[in-house]
Amino acid sequence: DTLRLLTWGGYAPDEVIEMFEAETGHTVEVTKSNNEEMIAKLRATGGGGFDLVQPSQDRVMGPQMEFGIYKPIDVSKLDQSLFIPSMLMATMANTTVGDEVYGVPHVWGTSGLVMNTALAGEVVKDYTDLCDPAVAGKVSYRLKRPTLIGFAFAMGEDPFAAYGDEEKYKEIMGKVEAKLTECKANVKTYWGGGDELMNLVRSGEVTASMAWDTGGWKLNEDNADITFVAPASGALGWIDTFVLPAKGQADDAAYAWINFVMQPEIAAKITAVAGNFTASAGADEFAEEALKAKYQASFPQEAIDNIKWYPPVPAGLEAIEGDVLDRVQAAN
Amino acid sequence: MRLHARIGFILLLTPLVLWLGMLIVIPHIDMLLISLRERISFGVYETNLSQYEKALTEPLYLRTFWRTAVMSVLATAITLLIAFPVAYYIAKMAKGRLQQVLFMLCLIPFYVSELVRTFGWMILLRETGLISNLLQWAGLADQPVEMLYNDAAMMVGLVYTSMLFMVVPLVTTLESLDDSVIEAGYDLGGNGVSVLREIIIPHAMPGIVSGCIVVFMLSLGNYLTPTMLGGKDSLWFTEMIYNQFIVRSNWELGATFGFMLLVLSSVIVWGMLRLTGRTLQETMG
Amino acid sequence: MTPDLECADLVKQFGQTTAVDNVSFSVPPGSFFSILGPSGCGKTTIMRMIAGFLDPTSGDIRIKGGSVLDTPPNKRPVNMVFQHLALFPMMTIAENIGYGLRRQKMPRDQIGRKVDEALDRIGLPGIGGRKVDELSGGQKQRVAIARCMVLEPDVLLLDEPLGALDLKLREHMKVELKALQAAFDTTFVYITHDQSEALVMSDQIAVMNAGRFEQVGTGQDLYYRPDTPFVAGFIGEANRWKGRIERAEGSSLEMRTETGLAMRATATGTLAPGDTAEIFVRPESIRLAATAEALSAFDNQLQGTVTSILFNGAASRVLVQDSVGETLEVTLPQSGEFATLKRGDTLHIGWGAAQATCFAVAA
Amino acid sequence: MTPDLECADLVKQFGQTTAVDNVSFSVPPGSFFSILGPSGCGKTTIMRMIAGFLDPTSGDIRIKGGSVLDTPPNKRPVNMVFQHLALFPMMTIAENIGYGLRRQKMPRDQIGRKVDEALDRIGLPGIGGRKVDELSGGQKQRVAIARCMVLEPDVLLLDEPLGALDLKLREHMKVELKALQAAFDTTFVYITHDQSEALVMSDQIAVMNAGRFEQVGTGQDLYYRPDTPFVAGFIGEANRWKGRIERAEGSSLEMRTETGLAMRATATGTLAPGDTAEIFVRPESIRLAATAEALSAFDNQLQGTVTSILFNGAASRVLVQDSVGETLEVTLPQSGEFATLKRGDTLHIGWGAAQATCFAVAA
Amino acid sequence: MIPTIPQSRSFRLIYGSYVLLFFLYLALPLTVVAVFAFNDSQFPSLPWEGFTWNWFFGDTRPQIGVFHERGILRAVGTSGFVAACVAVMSVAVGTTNAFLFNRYEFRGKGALYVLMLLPLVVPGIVLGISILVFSSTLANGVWDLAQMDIQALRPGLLLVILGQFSFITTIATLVITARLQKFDRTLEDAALNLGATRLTAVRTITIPFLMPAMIGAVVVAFLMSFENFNTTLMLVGSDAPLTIAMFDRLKEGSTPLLNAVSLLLMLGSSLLALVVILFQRR
Ligand SMILES: Nc1ncnc2c1ncn2[C@@H]1O[C@H](COP(=O)(O)OP(=O)(O)OP(=O)(O)O)[C@@H](O)[C@H]1O
Ligand SMILES: Nc1ncnc2c1ncn2[C@@H]1O[C@H](COP(=O)(O)OP(=O)(O)OP(=O)(O)O)[C@@H](O)[C@H]1O
Ligand SMILES: NCCCCNCCCN
Ligand SMILES: [Mg+2]
Ligand SMILES: [Mg+2]
Repeated sequence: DTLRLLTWGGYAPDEVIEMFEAETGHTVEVTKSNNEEMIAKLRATGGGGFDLVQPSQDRVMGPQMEFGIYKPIDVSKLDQSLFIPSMLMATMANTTVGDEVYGVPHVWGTSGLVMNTALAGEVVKDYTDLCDPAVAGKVSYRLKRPTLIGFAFAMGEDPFAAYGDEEKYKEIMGKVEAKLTECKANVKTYWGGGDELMNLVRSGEVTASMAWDTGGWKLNEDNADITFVAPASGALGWIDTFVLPAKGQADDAAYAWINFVMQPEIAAKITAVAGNFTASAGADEFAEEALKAKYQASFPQEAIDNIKWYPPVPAGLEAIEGDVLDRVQAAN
Repeated sequence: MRLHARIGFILLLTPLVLWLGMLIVIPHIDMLLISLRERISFGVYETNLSQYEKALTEPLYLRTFWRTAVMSVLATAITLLIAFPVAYYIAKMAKGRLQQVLFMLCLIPFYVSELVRTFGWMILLRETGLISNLLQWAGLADQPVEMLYNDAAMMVGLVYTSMLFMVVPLVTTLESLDDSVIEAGYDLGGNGVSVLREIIIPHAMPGIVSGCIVVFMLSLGNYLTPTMLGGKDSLWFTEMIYNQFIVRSNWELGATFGFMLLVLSSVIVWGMLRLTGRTLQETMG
Repeated sequence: MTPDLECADLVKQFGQTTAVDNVSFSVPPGSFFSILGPSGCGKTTIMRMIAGFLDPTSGDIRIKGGSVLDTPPNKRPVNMVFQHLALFPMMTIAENIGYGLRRQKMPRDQIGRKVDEALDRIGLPGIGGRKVDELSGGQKQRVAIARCMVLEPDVLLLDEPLGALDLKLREHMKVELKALQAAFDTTFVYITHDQSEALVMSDQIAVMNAGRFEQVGTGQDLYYRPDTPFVAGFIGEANRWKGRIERAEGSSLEMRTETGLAMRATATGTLAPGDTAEIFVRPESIRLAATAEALSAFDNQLQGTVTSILFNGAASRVLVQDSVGETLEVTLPQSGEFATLKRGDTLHIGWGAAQATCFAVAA
Repeated sequence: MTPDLECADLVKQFGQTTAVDNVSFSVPPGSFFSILGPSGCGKTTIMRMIAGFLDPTSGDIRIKGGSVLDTPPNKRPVNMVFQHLALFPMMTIAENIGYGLRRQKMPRDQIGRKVDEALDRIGLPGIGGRKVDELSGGQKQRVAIARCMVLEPDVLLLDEPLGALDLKLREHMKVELKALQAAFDTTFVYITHDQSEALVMSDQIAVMNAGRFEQVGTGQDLYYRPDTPFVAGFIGEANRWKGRIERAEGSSLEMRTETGLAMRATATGTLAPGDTAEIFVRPESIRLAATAEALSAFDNQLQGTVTSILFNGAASRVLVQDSVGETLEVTLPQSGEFATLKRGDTLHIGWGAAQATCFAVAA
Repeated sequence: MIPTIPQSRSFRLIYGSYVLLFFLYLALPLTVVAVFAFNDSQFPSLPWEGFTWNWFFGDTRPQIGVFHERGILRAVGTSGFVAACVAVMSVAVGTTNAFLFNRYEFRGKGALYVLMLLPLVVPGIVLGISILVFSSTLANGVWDLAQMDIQALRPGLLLVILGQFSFITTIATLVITARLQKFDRTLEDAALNLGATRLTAVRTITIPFLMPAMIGAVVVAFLMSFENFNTTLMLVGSDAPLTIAMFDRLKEGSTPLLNAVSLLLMLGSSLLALVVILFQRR
């Protein structure tokens, strides 16, 4: 079979694909994307066109309730022993609609700040510091919901607590909007993909940015000054999952892929390329020491405790966020 | 004989009707219907004008809409100004081989995808790019200069991308202007300015109109150039359509935007045609 | 009286080719001067030099006595009617005619008056508001002339202006053009490759060939007294024989044709026995007769068979094959005397030595 | 002998307009039949009906005696040479000529032989491999004819085939076409609006006007004995006067022109005193003389002033204005007698009643 | 202002330089793209790190060349397939359209002709979304009625092909109609007169006459499809054509790999363009 995989950059390295193809005889076609586009594509196709997708765990429940684009996952077909149990349980709980489970965890990581510590380290300690005049024109972030959430925390709010209260949430977002609008002058450009940001930082065009932890660690290899920093208000924790699209046509291959990549050695390879740790139990052993070291450097214990994990997004919030993002983009 | 003609007619009409009906007319009607819909809750919809209300009251949408229109007009005007002397040179000054070669050179960028052209401008304009380095090397700047991510960069890209569609119709119409008509203009006492104003430009009008229409359409409907070269403020209307469809999954609003864009382009094209008293058929066909 | 236009030793070279080769002529005021020659002989080149669109390689162009070599085309007191007229299609007829006046910054009402006057003059009053393509070919023609004439140029140049018209209209416009020239009383310099246009209209005709003027004279001069074989062959039709001179007494001579016939003719230039030469005889100079006696007065006599009768009303011809197999074209007299002639009939033909012009041929 | 082509009461209407109005004629085998008429008179419409591209509104078309009305165009034993020849530009000359044979599924080698034969026949052997645009106008002409002739049609239709050629070539091809017809020995039906083409080539000419045939006859018939004023005016040139008959004796009559002159002429059809009529006199029928006495033999005599001399070699004319202000065109005799004539000279002119044809005019 | 009208030297000089500058402007971005395809660096920008073929032939990280990049190669294949389908379909329909408009008079012809032109003045993205919207309406309708899922109506290659076809057909129609208008109908009459049936006449005379335009239209359609972005963006499914694949990569940052692909694209299209020119010559 052909497995059409809709995923994030780095989650399906060529090397792993080749090994998988050699072992199972399936072929793999990879399309790289992000949460919004994954959902949009599945919505447009009514859950077709792909056989396995990897949205973040907070983006499974809402779209499924609204558009019905996923199909339940048969956990019994998976080798559950390959997963870190706590992460598997948490993810399954967060992606349950009705009685059915829709997602299992794959890669996890955090969003925080990537910066050139030599150039911006003194100034930028939290998201809101990106608006400091000292780094004007050297700053970047995404115009996406993590930025809104991150800024909200940095401004002392708790957006996750307000998930159930639309009015409250709107109010928080209003404040974030004002901040981001004011901050706009500082921004060089809003980045879209992980590699784009890495290029901007590596070339020195950007010295500080809101970003995924991976990017910072990878850049650190070339330039010791650049690294990932957990912001003072706490990094945002995310888990990207495996989900079956409603009209996927190669479920067997999909299950085979999940079982294959969750093997510790394989998971370690993915970690090496993507830069993030996986939910594979025991992959730690195979992970590079250097990466572990970087992780520890970025996350002292209190930082780990301070990670804010995304709860599932209730339907409707994204519309509020979308309007905010639009207005920020339009503001002058 | 008559029967044959009838059968032939139907055989030839069918593909045309299928094509225009299934891919142009009905989809647009469907899009209009979607835009007239409001989502009440999961799977429940109501027909009303709320999407248009939203599109017309939200300052962001309206502003982007006008901004896109005005910038497209500007891009069209700049393209015309740059292209006209060149087209004139190719059509009337260059002769023989040179003329052919110059004309071919104008076509080359068109044969390469817009993405590549835009990519080229990114390499040139970015802070670590060629021009920035050149300026530093020449001593005109003492630190890297960012030329990407602003309206000017976007304009450069738009103009570049559209250039061919202005040059070709201009060259074609100008070539059809008989040299002897220009000579007659001089022979009867005219000078460069009056010949240009009274003879060359009126003659080139059809080319100017069709060039402007095409360039305007291309600018208005462009997605790549504004997203890649434009800055954080350079939101383009097509981006909003994309966002509504792909990022927000809000097809109703997206369809509304699509329809607004369609109306805008139709109105401006119609206006240009009216202004010059030409039909679409004469201009495009 | 200084001539309106004078060209002196005009030469124009394009790279290696010499398009105009040392041409000199002068055109007296108010006359109709034609340049007649085959396609590519350099006519347009001369005209464009006069108008200022080409710089001569050498030589001078004087208008009313003054050289205009340094005057740009839009300042020269000559105007040109282009081959395809070059009316401005984006303007009305009135705007076309007024164009030159607007360039002179003449007040609008005065322009209006002048344009109306010109339209009257060309017999098209009231068409000022029309578009160019609403006129017929002949009307356009007249508008193109009016457009120049309102500027009252010293010389009007016309480059094959009838070339684009159809046959009937061309016949008509020949007469009309001549009348317009008389009406405007301006010097016309007219280019054509159609001999009948030149013959009918001109006071003086220059016959041009390969960049040079072969002969300048009136139509009669050229037709009856051609200076060169080129002129004799180019203007009117002619039966020709090549051969070698056998006897020569002054201008009267005898030639033996390549086919062996002896012919008497009149020399143009000097010819001596032994020279190679060519004789030209016009179809209408040859007389037909049923018997040889009727032609005894003619210097040249032949017998032949009718191979074809080309009936064409007043311009009917007979093709007669002589004893050595050559075919001669002979005009059929209108007298009706030969109305019963038919293919295969035997016939006598004859012509005088005076009607047979003989030129030396470069061996 | 059954005629090759016969049209009986042919009518063709396009909506309200009747393009062809009850035309009947028959063409004997091997003859050259021309239809001559002004533009738009319906010539092409007749031809397209014969070829099968148009269905007649009524009437019959018979070829070799059999009606072809129900035969589709690709099955009719007639072929057509189109006005612009319609050679296939994407094919070589040989492919063009072989096209019809290929449609008949003739074996390839036989086609090759036939094509070569046809090329020989038109005097262009060995050009089979060339492209159409590598031929001159006259050569194309001949190829177009050969393309039809290899199919050995009963009738060859030619729709103004010389229209696109330039003057000199047209003159030449007139003679050539006639020769080709003789060589192929096929019936030609030839359309033209150029009288000289029709006169020179045809055995029979039908003069057509506004959908009807005015007269059918030989060239001489039409030129010297026109049946209708249209024919008299359309073929050859003529001076015309309108007026009222004053006396009539048999066919000899006297008319008073509108300008008051008395003229003697010969009637065509019956004319009685009081009838309105029109007289036609050809320019070459009028004699010039210095004195009135020299013309005493002529029935009609006038005195006039020369207003213009249109010198044109053998076809020179004088415009003479008579005492009542009308301008007559008179052929200038080639005798040289009037070589010194100039504008303003007074002159006597005269012509016989036999040369003046008179027709009734629908009042 | 034409060569035969005398102009001052300085005017000619300034005009000439302007035209030269213009062509530099045209050439600049493409040249830059081409040159940096050979930069031995992770970035297509200065400094110049030396010459390398790696971005074409390299097979080891991080310099994997075009010819070893599965994703890019697959995208090229997809683009080629889409372009070939679009070219064939649009030229076929363009030809029938040309005959229809050229040969028949019927009520509503003018309106239909204008409608036929319309795709040229509809922004590509709008074409894309309208087709997307309509096809999912259809698919959903079928699902609601028969619980049958027609994947062909969901974003994917078929929709991409139809979307591009919807406006490229207009261009093909215009190109072929222009040529057909120059066709002298008497050539067909002549063929008929020489014994051909109507269909044979069209096959042996008209179609060969149209051939240069049809081939030109195939190439233009192919190129336009190959480089189409706006319409495709809205209709693409899991098989991304090259422009989309490149755009996705460019969003992640530019590497000389993209330059290498671009250079190959330039070479490819120039080659095709050359073919067209040679054909039109004949
Ligand atoms: N711009 C030019 N460059 C090179 N050669 C030229 C140019 N213009 C004319 N010639 C050559 O000069 C010669 C004379 O050309 P010209 O146009 O004067 O001929 P013409 O007598 O007007 O012919 P026609 O009757 O065909 O108009 C021709 O051989 C032509 O090829
Ligand atoms: N298909 C048609 N529909 C309507 N009217 C037509 C059609 N074809 C010809 N006519 C009309 O019939 C008349 C005769 O046309 P036809 O083409 O036979 O003239 P013609 O004698 O060949 O003219 P020409 O010498 O200009 O070719 C004209 O008035 C023309 O307008
Ligand atoms: N390099 C791949 C990073 C993937 C990040 N997924 C983030 C989800 C955040 N909501
Ligand atoms: Mg000329
Ligand atoms: Mg006709």
